[in-house]
Amino acid sequence: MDDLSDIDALKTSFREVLDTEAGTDWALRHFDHVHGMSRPLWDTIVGLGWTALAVPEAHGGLGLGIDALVALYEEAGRVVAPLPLLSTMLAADAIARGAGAVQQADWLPMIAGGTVVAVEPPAPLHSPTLTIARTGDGWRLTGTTRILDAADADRLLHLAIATDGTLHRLLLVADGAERQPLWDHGHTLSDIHYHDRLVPDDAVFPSSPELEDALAVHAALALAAEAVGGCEGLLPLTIEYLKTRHQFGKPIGSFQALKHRIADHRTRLEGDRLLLAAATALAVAGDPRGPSEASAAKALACANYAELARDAIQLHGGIGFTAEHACHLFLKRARLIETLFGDAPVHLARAVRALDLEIAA
Amino acid sequence: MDDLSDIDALKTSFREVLDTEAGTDWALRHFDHVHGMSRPLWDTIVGLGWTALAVPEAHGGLGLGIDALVALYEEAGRVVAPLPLLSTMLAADAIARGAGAVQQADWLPMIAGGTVVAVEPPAPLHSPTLTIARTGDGWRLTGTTRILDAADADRLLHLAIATDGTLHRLLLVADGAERQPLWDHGHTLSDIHYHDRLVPDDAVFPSSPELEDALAVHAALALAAEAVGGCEGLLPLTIEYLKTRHQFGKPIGSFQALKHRIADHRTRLEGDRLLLAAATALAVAGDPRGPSEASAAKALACANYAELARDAIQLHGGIGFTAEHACHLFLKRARLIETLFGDAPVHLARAVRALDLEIAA
Amino acid sequence: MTSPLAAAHDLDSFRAAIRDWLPGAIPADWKGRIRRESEEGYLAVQREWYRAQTEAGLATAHWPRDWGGADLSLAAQVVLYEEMARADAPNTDLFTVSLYHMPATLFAYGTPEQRARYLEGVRTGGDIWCQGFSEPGAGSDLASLRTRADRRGDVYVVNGQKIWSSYGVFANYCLLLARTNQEAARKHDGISYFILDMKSPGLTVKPIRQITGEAEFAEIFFDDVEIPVENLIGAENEGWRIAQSTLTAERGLLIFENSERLVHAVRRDAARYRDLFARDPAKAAAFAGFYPRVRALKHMVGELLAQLERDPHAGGEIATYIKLYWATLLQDYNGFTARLDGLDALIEAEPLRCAGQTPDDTMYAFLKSYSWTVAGGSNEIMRNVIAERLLGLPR
Amino acid sequence: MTSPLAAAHDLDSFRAAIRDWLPGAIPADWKGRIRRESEEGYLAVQREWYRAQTEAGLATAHWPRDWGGADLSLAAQVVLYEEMARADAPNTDLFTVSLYHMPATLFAYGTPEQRARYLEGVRTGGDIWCQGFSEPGAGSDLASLRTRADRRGDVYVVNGQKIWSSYGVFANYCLLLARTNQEAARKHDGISYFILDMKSPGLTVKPIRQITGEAEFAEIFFDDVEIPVENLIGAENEGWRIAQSTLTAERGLLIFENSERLVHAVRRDAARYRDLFARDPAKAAAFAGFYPRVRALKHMVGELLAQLERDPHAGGEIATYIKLYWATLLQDYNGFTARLDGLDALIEAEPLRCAGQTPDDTMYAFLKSYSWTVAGGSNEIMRNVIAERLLGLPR
Repeated sequence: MDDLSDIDALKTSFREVLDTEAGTDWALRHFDHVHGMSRPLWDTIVGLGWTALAVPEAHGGLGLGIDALVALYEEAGRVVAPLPLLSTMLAADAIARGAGAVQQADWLPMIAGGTVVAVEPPAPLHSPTLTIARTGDGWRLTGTTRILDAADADRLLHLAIATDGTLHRLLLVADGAERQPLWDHGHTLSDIHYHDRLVPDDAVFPSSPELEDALAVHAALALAAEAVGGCEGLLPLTIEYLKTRHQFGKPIGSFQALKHRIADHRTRLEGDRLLLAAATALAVAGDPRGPSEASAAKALACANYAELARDAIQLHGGIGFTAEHACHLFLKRARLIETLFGDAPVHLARAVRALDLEIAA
Repeated sequence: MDDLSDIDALKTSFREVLDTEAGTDWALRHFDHVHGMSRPLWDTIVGLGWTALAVPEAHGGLGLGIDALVALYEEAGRVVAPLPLLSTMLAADAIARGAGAVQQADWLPMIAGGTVVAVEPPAPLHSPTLTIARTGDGWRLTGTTRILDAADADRLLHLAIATDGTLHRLLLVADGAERQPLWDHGHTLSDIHYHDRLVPDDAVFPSSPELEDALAVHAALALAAEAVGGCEGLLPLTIEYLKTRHQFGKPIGSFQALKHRIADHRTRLEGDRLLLAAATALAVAGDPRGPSEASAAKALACANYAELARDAIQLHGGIGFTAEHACHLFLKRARLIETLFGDAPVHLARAVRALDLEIAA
Repeated sequence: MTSPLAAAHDLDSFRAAIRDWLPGAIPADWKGRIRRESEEGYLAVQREWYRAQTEAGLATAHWPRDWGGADLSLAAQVVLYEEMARADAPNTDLFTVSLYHMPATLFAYGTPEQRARYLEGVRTGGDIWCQGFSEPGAGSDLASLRTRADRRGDVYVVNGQKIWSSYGVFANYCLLLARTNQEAARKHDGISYFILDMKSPGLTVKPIRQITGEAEFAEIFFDDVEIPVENLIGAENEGWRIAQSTLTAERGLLIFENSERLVHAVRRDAARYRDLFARDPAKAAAFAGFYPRVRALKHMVGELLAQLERDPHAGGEIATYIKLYWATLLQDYNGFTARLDGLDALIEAEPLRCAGQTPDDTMYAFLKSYSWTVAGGSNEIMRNVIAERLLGLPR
Repeated sequence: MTSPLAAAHDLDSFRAAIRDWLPGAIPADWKGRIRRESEEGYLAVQREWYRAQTEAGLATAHWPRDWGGADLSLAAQVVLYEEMARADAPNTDLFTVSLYHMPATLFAYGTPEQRARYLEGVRTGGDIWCQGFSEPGAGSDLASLRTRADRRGDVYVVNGQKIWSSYGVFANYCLLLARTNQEAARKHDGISYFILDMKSPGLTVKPIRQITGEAEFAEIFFDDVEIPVENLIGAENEGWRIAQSTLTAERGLLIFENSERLVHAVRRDAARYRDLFARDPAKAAAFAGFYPRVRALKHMVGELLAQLERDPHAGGEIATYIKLYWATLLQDYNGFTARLDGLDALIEAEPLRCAGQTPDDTMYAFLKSYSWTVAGGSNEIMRNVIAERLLGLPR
C-alpha cells in the first residue's frame, strides 16, 4: 500500500474510480429511485480499501491521517456520492480516539471491512439529547435523537450525557430505524427513541470535550471538503453548458453577465480550496489553531457551494429545473451539508475564537 | 398659493428651481469649498416660500402636509442639496405639534421666514443624553449631545429628559457650535456640551412618546425620500455615462454585466418609490400602520441608495473615483442618511412591529 | 346559498359575501389530500375547487357578460383574490390558461365559432388549456422556434417539439405557436397561432419531472399532427404579435394573488419563528430585512392594478419590474426560511401544489421558486428588457 | 546598529533582527504627522522612512547584488513585510514603481547605461518614479492609447495626455507608453516604452483630487515633449510586450503586505468592537462572516508566494483570483466597519496615507478601496479575464 501514501496519487485514484462508478448519469439513476446510500458503490469502495484508510494499522487499516480522508470527502463531493462516508469515518475516528482496547479490536476492523455506522454529531456542534444512567448491569439509555444515515447503518454511534454530566459514546446495533427521505436522496434521516433501553458496558466508552472537539474538526473539514468537491464538480458542468447552449445565435457563455457570475464563483472556490488546505494542514500538525480554521473553512465553503448550486440552476435555465439534469443533486447536497454538523452561525462562532471573540451561534 | 396645493405641481417647481440653482456643477463647486449648508441657496428657497410649506397657516405658513415635504426632500435629495431642510422642518413640526401657543407664535413665523434650526433626533431613534432639572427660575440643562447642522443653525431644538423621566424639547439660540466636517460636505456635526445651563421656561415645552413618534415618522419619510431622490439623480447620471463612454470600440453600456446591475438598481428604485408613496399616504391619513411603513421605507430606500451609490462609482471607473465627478457626493450623502436618525437595525425593528414582532435594534 | 356575485355591485358587500361563501366552497382538507394522494389528490382538489367557483359563477366572472361572464371589475377580482389568499384557499393554477390567456386571445382575435365552442368548454366543461411556446432550442430566444405547421388543403400539418408546457399532461387544448413561413425576413414574421386539440393523432405528451418532484411541465412531440384550418387564430403569420399581446392577459391578478400569499406567509412566519428570533437576534435581523421588500412588492403590485384599472393595456413597465422583484424576493425569502428550518426543511415532503409560492414546506417553496426566476422570461431576460427597452442602454 | 541584512541567511534570525531594527527606524509619530501636516507630512514621512530603509540596505535588498541589491530571497522579503505590518509601519507606496517596476524593466530590457544611471538614482538618490499608461480614452482598453511619440533625429517628440499616474505629481521619472507607429495592424504593435524625465520642457502635471481628498494620481499633458532616443526601453514598437511582462514585478509582495495588514486590522477590530458585539449579536454575526474570507485571502496569497518561490514567473492565475478576491473583500469589509462606526465614521478626517488599506478611519478606507476595485484592472476586467482566459468562456 506504499503507493497510497501520497495524497495526490490517492486523490487521483479516488477520482478515477468515482468517475467510472458514480458519474452523473449513474447518480441521476440512483437518486431517481433510492433514498439513501448506494450499497453496490459502498461495496466497491470497501473492496478498494477506502473505508480502511484512516483506521489504525493495528486494526487492519492503513493508518492514514485526516488529509487522506479530506481527499476522499472532496472527491466524493465532486460526484455527489450517495455514501455514508462521513458518518462511518467519523465513527471510526471517535472509536480510535476514545474506545477501550477491546472495543477497538472488535469494532475498527469491522468498520475497515465495510460496516456502516451512523453517528451523532460531535458535542460542540449538537447538544446531546440522550441520557444514560448507571445500573448494576450496565447503563440505561433514554431519549430521542435524530441521526443521518441511520436507516442504512449497521451500527449507531450515539452521544449521551450521564447523570454526572460526563459525555459517553455508545455503539449499538441499528435495528430498523425509520427512513425519512431527504430532498438529497443520497442520505436519509431517522428519529430514534429509547426508553430505559439497557446497554451493556462493553458498548459504552467515555468521551470528553477534547475528544468531541477533535471530532468536530474532523466533521468540519469533511464538509468543507465535500463542498469544495461539489463546486469542483458543478462548476465545469455549468461552464460546459454555457459553452454549448446557444440562444440569440451565440453560446450563452458569451453573455457577459453570466460570465461575470461564473468568474465570481470560480474565484471564491479558489479561496475555499486554499482555506481548506490550510485548515487540513493545521489539523494534521495538531496545531491549536486547527479547530478555528476548520470551522472557518466549513462555513465559507458550504456557503459558497450553496450559492454556486443555487445560481447554477439559474444559469442552466429550464433544463436545470428538471430532475433529469444533475444540477439539483448538487443544490440539495449543498443545502444539506450547509446545515449538517453545525450550520454557518455555529462554525463562525467557533472560527472567531481565534480572535478571542466569543459570539452567539 | 393655490397652484402650490397640488403635490405634483409643487414637485415640478422644486425640481426646476433646484436644477437651475443647484445642479451638478454648482454642487461640485460648493462641496469643494464649504463644509455645511449653502446660505445663498437657502435664501433662495426661503424666498420661494419652501420653508413655510408645512408651517400652519395661522403662523404664516402654507399649512401643507408631510406629503408636500416628502416631495421637497425627494427633490433636494436628487441634487444632493447642501441644505438643513430636515433639521429645520422637523423642528417646525415638533413646535407645531407640542409647543405652547405663545411659543408657536414666536417661533413658527421665524422658521417660515428662514431661521435655520438644528434638531436632536426623535426619542425613538436616539436615547436623550441631555437632562434638565427644575429650578426656581426655570430649568438647568446638563449633558453632551451631538447634532447635525448645528454649526450652521440659528437655533437648536434639544431633547432632554427631566428628573421625573418626562421628555422636553428646548429651543436655544445657537452660539457658535464647533464645526466638525463630515465626508458629506453638505452637512456638519457638532458635539455640544452644557453644564448647569440656565434655560428659561419660555424656551421649554413638554414632549411625549407620541409626539416623538410622530417626529420619527417625519424623519423616516424624509430620509426615505432623500434616498429615493438620490437614486433618481444618480441613476440617470450613471446610465448617461454608460451610453457615452466607449471602451473596446463600443459604449460600455452595451456590456451585459453592467446592464444587469443597472437593471437591478432601477428595479429596486421602483420598489423604494412605491413603498415611500404608500408610507406617506398612511402618514397623511394618520393610519396607525404609518410608523411601521415609514421605517420600512427608510431602511429599504437608504440601503438601496447606499448600494447604488457604491456601485455607481465602480460603474464610472476611474472618473467616478475623482472628486471632480459628482458620484462621490451621492455616495457620501447616501452613507450619511443611512446612519442618520436611526440606522437600518433601528428602523427594521420599528418596521416589523407591524408583524407583532419585537426585535433588538 | 346565492352566489357572492349578487353582492358584486359594492366591494364591501362583495367581500363579506366572499367570506361567507369561502368556508363551504374550499375543498375540505385539501392540503391533507394533496399530501396523501399526490398528483391524484392535486387534480381532484383542482377540479372540485374549480367546480365550486364555476357554480358560483366566480371562475369566469371577469369575462364579459356577452360570453358568459359577469363583467366583474378588476377591483372586485382583487377582493376575491385577497379573500382567497386570506382564507388560504388553493389557487386555480391548472386553469390559468383556460381562464385568462385563451379567452383574452379569442376575445380579441377569435372567430365567433371559436369563441362559442372553446369559451363554453371552459366555462361549463372545465376544459384545461396549456400553451405550446418554448422549444428545446428556443427558450429565452422564443422567436427562433422551429416547430413547423405546413398548410395542406384544409389542415396544417405540424412537426416538431415543444417543451415547458405547463399542465400539458392534463390539458385538453393547447395554444400553439408554430412556424408557417420558413422564408420570412424576420424570424418573428413567419409564426402562426393555433388551437390544438391535445387528443390529435400523432401527438405525444411526456411529463418533465422537476427538481421539486412534480411534473407540472410537459414536452409535446408532433409527428404529422393535423390542425384544421379553422383552428388558426387570426391571420397566418400574425401569431407572434397575437401571442405577445395576450401573453399578459393575467397581468396583475396572478402576481397579486402570489404577492398577497407572500404577505400572509411573512406574517405567519413572524409568529412561527417568534421563539427562534427571541433566542437568535441575528436571524431576527435577517428576517426583518425582508419585510420592507415584501411591503415594496405589495405596493408595486398595487400600483400595477391601479394602472390596469385606468387602462387594461397599461402597466407594461411596472409589470416588468415586478416580475424581477418578485422572483428574486421569493427565491431569497424561501432560501432564507429553509435555512431557518434547519434539518426539518431538508426532509422531503410531498409537494403541496396550488398553495401559492410560500407554503410551509420551505425547501419545496425554495426549489419551486425557480419556476419564477427561470420561466416566463428569466431574470436575465427581464434585466435585458429593463436595461435595453426601458432604460435605453445600447444592445 | 548593524543592518538586519547581516542576519538574512536565516529567516528566524532575520525576523529577530528586523524586530530589533524597526522601532528605531520607523519615523516617530508618523500617523500624527500625516494627520497634522497633510501631504507635507506624508511626503516627509515617506522620505524619512525610505532613507531609513536605504541606510539599512533594505529598500533595494531584493535587487541583484550586481546592481546594488542583496539578492534577498522572497521568503526573507515576506518576513520583512510581515514584521512591518505587525509593527504598523508606514508602507513605502511612493517608491513602489522605483523599487519594483522600473528595476524589473531595466534588469530585463535596459541598456547598461540606463541601468547604471537610474538604478543608482533610486538606490542612493531616492528618485521617485511613476507610470504613464492610462489615457482618458484608454483605461480598461489600455492598448488603444493615443499619446504619440514621433521620432525626429535624436529625439522622440511626444504629444498627448496621460491620466491616473500614481504619484505623478512627485515623480522624477516616468515609465511612459506612447504610440510610435500609427499604422500597425494590431493596436498593441505600435507602442514603445520610454524613460521620461518629469522635468522635460512642454510637460505639465496636474494632480487629480480623489474622493478621499488626496491627490495620489496625476494627469500628465505633453506638448512637444522631447525624449532622447537613448531613453527608449528595448526596441521601438516592443513597448506593449515589455510593459506587460514587467507590470507584475511586484506580484505577490504588495498584495502580501496589504493582506497582512488586513489580517492585523481584523484582529484589532475584533478587540475594538468587542463591547458592541456583546450588545449586538447581529453585528457580531456579520463580522464573523468576514473572518473566513480574510483567512482564505491570506492562504491564497501564501499560495502565490509559494508558487513564486518555485518560479518567479509563475502565479499568474492565482494572482488574478487574488486581485478580485482582495478588492471585493476590502471594499465589503471597510464598508461594513464604517457602518459599525456609525456617525463617527462619517466625520471627515485627514487621510492617513501609507497606512495600508485598513487604517482606523473606516470611511476613508472604504472610499480608498476603489483604488483596488477600479485600478490595475477593474473588477470587471478581472472577471472578463477569469471567464475568458482562465475558464475558456467564449468572447
